[in-house]
Amino acid sequence: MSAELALAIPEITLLLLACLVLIVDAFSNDPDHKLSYWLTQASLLLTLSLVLSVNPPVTQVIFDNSFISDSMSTILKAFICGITFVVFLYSFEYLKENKLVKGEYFVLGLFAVLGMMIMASAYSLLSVYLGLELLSLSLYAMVAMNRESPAASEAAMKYFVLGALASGMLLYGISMIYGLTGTIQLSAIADAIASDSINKSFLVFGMIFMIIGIAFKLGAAPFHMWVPDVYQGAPTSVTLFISTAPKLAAFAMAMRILVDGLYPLVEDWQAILTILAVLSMAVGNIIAISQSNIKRMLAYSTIAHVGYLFLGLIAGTQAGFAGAMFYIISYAMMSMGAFGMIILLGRFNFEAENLEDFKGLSERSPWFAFIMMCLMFSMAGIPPFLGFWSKWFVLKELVASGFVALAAVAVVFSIIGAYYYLRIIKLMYFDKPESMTAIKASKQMRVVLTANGLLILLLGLLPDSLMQICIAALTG
Amino acid sequence: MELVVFYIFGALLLASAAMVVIMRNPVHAALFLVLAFFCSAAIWLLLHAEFLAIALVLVYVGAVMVLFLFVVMMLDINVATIRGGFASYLPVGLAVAVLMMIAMGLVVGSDYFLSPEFQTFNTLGADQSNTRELGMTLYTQYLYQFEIAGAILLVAIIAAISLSMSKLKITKSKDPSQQVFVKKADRLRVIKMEAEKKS
Amino acid sequence: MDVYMEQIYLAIVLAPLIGSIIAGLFGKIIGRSGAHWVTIIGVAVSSILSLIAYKYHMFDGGADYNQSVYTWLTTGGLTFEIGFLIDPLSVTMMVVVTFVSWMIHIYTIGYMHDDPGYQRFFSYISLFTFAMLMLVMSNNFMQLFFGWEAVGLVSYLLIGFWYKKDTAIFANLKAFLVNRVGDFGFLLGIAAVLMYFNTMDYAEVFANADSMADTTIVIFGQETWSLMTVICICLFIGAMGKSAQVPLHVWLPDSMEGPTPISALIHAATMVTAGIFMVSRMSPLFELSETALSFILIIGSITALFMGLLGLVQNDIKRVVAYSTLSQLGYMTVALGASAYAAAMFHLVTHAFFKALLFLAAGSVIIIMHHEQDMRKMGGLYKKMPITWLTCFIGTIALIGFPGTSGFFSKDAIIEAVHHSTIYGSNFAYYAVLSGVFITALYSFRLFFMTFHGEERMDKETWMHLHEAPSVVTVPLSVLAIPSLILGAFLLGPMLFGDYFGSTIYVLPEHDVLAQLGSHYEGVLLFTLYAFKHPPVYLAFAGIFVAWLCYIKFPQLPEMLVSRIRFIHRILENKYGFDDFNQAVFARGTRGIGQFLWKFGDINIIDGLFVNGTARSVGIISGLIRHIQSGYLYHYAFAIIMGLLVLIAVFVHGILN
Amino acid sequence: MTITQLPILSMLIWTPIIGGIWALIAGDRQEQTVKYFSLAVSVITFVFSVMLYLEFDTSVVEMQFVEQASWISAFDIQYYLGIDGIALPLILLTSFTTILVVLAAWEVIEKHISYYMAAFLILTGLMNGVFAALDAILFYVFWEAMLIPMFIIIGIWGGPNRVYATIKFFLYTFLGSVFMLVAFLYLYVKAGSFEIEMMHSVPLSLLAQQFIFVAFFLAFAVKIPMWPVHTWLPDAHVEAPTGGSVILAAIMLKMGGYGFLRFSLPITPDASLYFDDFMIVLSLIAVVYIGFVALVQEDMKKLIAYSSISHMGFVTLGFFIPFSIYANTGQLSGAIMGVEGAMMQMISHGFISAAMFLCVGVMYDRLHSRQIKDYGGVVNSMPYFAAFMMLFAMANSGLPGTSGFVGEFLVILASFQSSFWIAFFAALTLILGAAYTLWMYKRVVFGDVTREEVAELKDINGREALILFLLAVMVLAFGIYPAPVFDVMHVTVENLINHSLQSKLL
Amino acid sequence: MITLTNVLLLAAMLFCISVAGIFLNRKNVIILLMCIELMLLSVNMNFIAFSYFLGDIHGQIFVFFILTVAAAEAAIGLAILIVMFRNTDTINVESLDSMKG
Repeated sequence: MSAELALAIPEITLLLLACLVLIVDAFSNDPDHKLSYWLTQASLLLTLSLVLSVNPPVTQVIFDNSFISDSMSTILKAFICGITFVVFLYSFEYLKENKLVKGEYFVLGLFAVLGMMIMASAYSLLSVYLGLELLSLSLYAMVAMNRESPAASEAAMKYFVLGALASGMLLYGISMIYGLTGTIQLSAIADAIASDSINKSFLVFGMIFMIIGIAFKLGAAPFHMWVPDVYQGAPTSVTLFISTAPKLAAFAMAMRILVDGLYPLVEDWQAILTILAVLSMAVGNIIAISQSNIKRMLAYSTIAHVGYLFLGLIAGTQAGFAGAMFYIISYAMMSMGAFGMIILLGRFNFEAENLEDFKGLSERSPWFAFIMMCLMFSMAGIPPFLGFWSKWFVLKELVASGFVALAAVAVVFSIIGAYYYLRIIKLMYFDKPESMTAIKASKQMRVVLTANGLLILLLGLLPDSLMQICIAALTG
Repeated sequence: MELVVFYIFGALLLASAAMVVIMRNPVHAALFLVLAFFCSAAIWLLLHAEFLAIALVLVYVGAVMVLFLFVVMMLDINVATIRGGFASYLPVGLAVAVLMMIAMGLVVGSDYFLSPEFQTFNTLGADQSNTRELGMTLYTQYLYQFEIAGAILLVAIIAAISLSMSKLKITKSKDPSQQVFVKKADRLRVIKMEAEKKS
Repeated sequence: MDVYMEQIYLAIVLAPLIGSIIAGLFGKIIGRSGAHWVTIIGVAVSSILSLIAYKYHMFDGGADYNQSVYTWLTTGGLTFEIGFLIDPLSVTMMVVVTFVSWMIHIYTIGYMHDDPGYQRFFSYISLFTFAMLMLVMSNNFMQLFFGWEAVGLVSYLLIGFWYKKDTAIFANLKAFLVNRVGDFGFLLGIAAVLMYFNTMDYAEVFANADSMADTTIVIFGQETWSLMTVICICLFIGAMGKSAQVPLHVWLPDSMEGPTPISALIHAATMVTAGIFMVSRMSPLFELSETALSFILIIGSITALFMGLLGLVQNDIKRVVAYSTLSQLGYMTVALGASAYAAAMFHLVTHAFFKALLFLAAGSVIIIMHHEQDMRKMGGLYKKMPITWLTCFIGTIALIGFPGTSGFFSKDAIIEAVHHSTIYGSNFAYYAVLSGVFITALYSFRLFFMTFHGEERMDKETWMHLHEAPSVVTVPLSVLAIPSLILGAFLLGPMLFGDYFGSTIYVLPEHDVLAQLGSHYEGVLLFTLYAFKHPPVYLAFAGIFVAWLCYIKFPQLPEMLVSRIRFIHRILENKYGFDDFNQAVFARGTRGIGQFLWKFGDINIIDGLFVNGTARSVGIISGLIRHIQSGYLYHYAFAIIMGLLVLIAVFVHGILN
Repeated sequence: MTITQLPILSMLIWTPIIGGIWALIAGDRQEQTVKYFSLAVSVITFVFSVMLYLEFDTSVVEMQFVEQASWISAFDIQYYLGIDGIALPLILLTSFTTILVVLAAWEVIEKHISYYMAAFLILTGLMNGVFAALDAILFYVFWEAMLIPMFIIIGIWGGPNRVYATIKFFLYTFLGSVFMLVAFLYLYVKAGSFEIEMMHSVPLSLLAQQFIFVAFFLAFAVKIPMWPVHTWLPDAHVEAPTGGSVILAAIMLKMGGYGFLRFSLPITPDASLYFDDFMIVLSLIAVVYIGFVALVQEDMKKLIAYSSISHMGFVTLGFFIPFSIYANTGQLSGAIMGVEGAMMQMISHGFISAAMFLCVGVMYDRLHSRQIKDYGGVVNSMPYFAAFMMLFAMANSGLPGTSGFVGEFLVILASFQSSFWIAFFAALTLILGAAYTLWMYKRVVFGDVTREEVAELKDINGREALILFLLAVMVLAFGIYPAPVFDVMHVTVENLINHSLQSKLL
Repeated sequence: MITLTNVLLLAAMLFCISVAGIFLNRKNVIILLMCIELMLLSVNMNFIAFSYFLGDIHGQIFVFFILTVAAAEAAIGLAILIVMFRNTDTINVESLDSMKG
């Protein structure tokens, strides 16, 4: 038992630390909650280090086959912690600026991370579901965190209702699969299906419900409707959070369910995902063009990116999944930077969320204009930035598995997509600024954001390491 | 015999569920929901899920629905604004619902589910109880998930409080440091005035 | 001696080039006199050296020289070289070119005396000399084309020398483009040569010409053409451009917008004869295609006759000469068509001198008249400027072919040659050139009388200030007058009937009209007398007489005639409407097409419909489908349900069994 | 330690890029230093490329100066550089042009000149990379990355309608190249490697070849550009600053041609044969149609842009004529002549179009108008300028003795061996080219001064004179003695044609 | 004798009713929350049916957890509802449209 527990140490620690933060914060009356902030960051780093130290040489399954610890889970957890760390760093700036700092924010954030980690290493449908709920419930609350903002509460309500609907669907699917295979444990499900004593179309029926749950979480069309509203309505710091780490968790969920659990049905879910992917790329890229609110625009771009992420899954090979993982990780980094930039430009009760707010940024702050340019080109998938390699990777695997036509469709949409990213660069560089108000942000914010941007460039020049990691995660 | 009971409660369940949807007045809706829970609890009993049946009644009827009613009361929404029947979108909505029902019905209603592998009951003996069974599994195999459930509930509490707690400041604690570091200038202002007008 | 020849040839070519470069780039530094000195020395050098070369080849029996100077480039196993082929043909041309050019350099000192672009002008004409030499000395098609275009360039520059004059810059653009039309054909011809002979070198091409005699190629649909015909006609189109044959003649009259010296040098003596030279050079090819020869013959005769007619109605002194040039070029072309290449070359040489002379004379009149070119404002000038009068007279009689003058021999030879020729179209050509003689005489003496005789039609004080031109003008006139008068007599025998050109010019026996003439040729004197048994001489006299009647005896006669034949007169005044036609069809037409392709093709269809159209439609679609995102929770839920339904409908099957 | 042991190609790529980054960092604070620094960097780069030329062995088929290092070991994508006879001249051209561009910007660019310089230096490095890359993905990275600085250059320093132009430019070219990427990925699946040479040797079914060819076609035809995907060019040229137009015309267009030679012909020979007529027809349309269009332009830059398209028509014609020549005459000489002529056309067009754009730039800097009608009689106030421009105009209309003649001449000669009519239409450029170029020259330079602004124009200063002089030297040198260029590429081109003429069907 | 199909159909109907409720109801957010509860109920019904007919306890375990989560969900949902009501003082679903497009 203890040996088993050892593998779950990071989760356990995180849980305890979250509770600790909760208690500490309850007794602090510092308006900025600095202490809880630093504790949170510390606990994230600690968890990160634990995750890395635990990293088992071989895949191990514990807690009666409901918890798996393999290299994919390790790497995803590591990135989840790392990304959340940066996210909180940005968030803290935002919250301080907008007088929204609350202990609960960090506590919920930590619980959300816990949920993600559970999803990352869930090996039974039940733990998938519970992890998902832990994550979602925290996010619902965080979205509504700014209690003065009607938009935020509206967003929260939409997110909540639709989220509940989606998880209802997921559950229904789970129940069908459970009923048909008689188990909720993923590997057992895989075996049961592989033995094909079960009528496949019933399984597909159940699977469709589950895929809807996954697609909703990732925000793939036509289950994307919540994304723009929530991204726009939620406080930017929360949007930042939602758009980064949870995507990794959702990816993990997809991998666990579709690959670990339902791999025998691969042809079917390939077909289903193809539809969703094309829809997402179309809807995301096309609607994004006519957005004037950058948060909303990035929301649509997320939808489009999810479409590309699916391409990797559709490839249906280890390499393809690696590509998808690479994609989602690099996407998280980029979107982190992009929202960080929005936070950077924002001031007290002024959100730099309209595209016009980026006008002439190159005059106001050449450096951050440059960083933003890197991010935008990267999102558009132009070399030598990270975003190019993520697209390249999934497309390559897609072509390798013979889906050349789909790849062609994907690149066409990427051209449409390039337009609205270029538009931001155009605003920053080719237009005159409306106000020359200098950008006020703390040193650490500037440093980290710079690092974030340069990382995108650096990984664009030398993507090998990250690729190796992702490949190792799927094969090792 | 069982089947008759099942049908009765099933019909009642669907009816009350429908009423929940149709009802304009949330209070009525809530009450119909309670009814729905009762019916399903009954059906669960038929399916030998005694503990869950009771839990459903206790937890839901006892706690969740009360919470609902509480909120409804608290928000004292005047029903008039909520009034207003289903508009033109009703037929479309129903059509879709029916379509969906057909789609799902075709699947779940097929004979496949009558096949022998869905007939393997292990009916518990008199000495065993469903509750016990449940407990045994829950606290051994599902320890991990149980913990997570705990975390979820904790999150729920935190979220509920931090969202719905009214903003008035509870702690009356003062900051001594501010009192110590007070300066003269903060309290006393010396102003200069001309003694008399120069002419 | 001959060991130095190579250097000499190089020097001949490079001397003018160097002069031109110095005068062009360092004109400011070396000043006006410096400019004309350096260029004149340059041309003088090459002129004298050409004479040496001439002597070497014609008298010392020096062997033909055919060497390449350097390899321009090699590709696909083919080598393109720059090299010289010096043989009687080219060496003759060299002498003519350099000598005339030399004279004109000197003359220019006087003519351009107070022109701001003095240095530039000298640089240009020296450059022209260089280009022309490259053309005539070339030993391969590539270099020929180079020279061909280079002289075109210089002529373009010189016509537009007075770039402030709109007429001038219109004329030079026109000249260049019309020449380009010729070059277009010329280039195709070269391409054909290269394709079938796999070389650019004259010698090799001519050597293998016979083997290609009955090769055929397909151009339109299925009917096959003789390769040689295609090649020759293509090449001749080039000649038509340069040598201003109908219908590509339109640029030459306008080119008179340039300064007179270059009208003399380029548009009378040398460049325009490049076409004639080229055809003679290619005689081994042209001989193989009767079709091409007839084509040449007809084109030539048309030019000879109808362009001459235009000379009758012109009042601008230079334009009259220009039209006479056209008609004389027609004569040469006719000779070519009749395979009398030698005669063509002969006429080319003599014409170079007397036409240059005429132009310079006209020029000297023009400068004295303060750039007045209208003959109706002249008259009686012989009193004031005797030398000009005299030299102009010599030029004129040479032009009309007054027995004994050089023009007489060359022209008469052509007429006789055509008379003897048997190929298709020779009869027409014969009568054309015959009547041409009368017309030539008529307009030439019209010019002569109107300018130098009759009553003075200019206002008084102009008359007062009239005087003989300076020596820099008169000297070249005199120098040119001599060959115009006597050169023919010397060249007639050897050039036409002797072995002057040796193997350079190749004529099929059955075409060899000159041989037939030669069969009963007993010396210059008899040839002259013999001529009196033939119409041309009398026609010439008739022409002079009519001119005397119209412009000396009864000056009012012309008006009467004109009023009689108003219609024809108008046709002539409109130059048969070539210019109007070109303007309307080509100039405006191309611009119309351009506008259409641009505005409609590019802007509307490609950009408007496809490029921006796509972008716009994407934008519109985006604007539309964004409304799916209605903001209503139940719509979102509805979307999810629909998604679910569709997926189930599509992917769940095989249940109902 | 001879030059061949130096990683000279890397130096060619990274020297300017690093220099550019430095200039970026230095920023506006120290403009003067940055200017001289950039000049120095560009000169050094040029020196490197000259060393390359001196060390180049014209007798070997294999790639030279090869550098090979693992870049992305996960998919054996390599940092694999090397050049042959068709890449070398283009690299020389690139590094030469950069010097001119730097000089041209000297006093003209007021706004953020150091960023301007930086953009151009980085661009140079990337363009060298495109010509030197032997790994498809490396090539693609350079190829795409190149868009970024150009996008910025047009967008920031461009004319009034620059935003439309630059976004059009970006998306247009992006559209082309993404399909090329898919083709690469497919080829990787087939060839098992991203090395271009491996791709050359992999056998493919005709259908596959056709798809790949179309993908490549989209990429390269847009770049070069061919009718009907040319419409981005006039806009981009008109709006771009002088330097931008120069680089666009002189180098970027050549990448399309280079791509055809490096990828389309060797990788999909059978498809190239299949699409042969199609390509020839498009090329002829480019020559004639665009010639007519150029004739009626009112804006000098637009006119030159269109003339560039028309000249590029010769390049594509030369590249795709070999098949029919071979079918027609059964010998390679014509085919080689066509391809080499086309190559020469690219090189010389690099000089001429650069020169023409610089000439327009010179006038624009003085009068701030590109409209032909705003000029007239420029020669009166700027005689020296007029002389230079005359030379370049003549070169542009393909006068013998200038480099502009060589390429057209050879391509026309070659195309005649394919068909009389192809040569016929191609040769129309003799007339059209002269017409639009000289007509513009007439309206702009000749004539009497009509507007007093023109009368007050200052003649070119030393810097401009130097730039134009350098170009004039090149134009004349390669017109009078083009052999060096050809000697460099003989072996490569022959090898290429032999390769492309034999089927590689499965 | 109850068959699995009976229960599954019942659950399916319940599911459809609740889903229909979610997109038919345009006035009252609270009803939405109730519909969600109904949906979970139907899922539970499924689980219990299967666990009964498969003779497998894990289904019931799952139901147990679903009940827990559902309660938590309800709590948070209501909390959000309250916040929303404080901000917009309405719980009308149709008024939740400030963000669209």
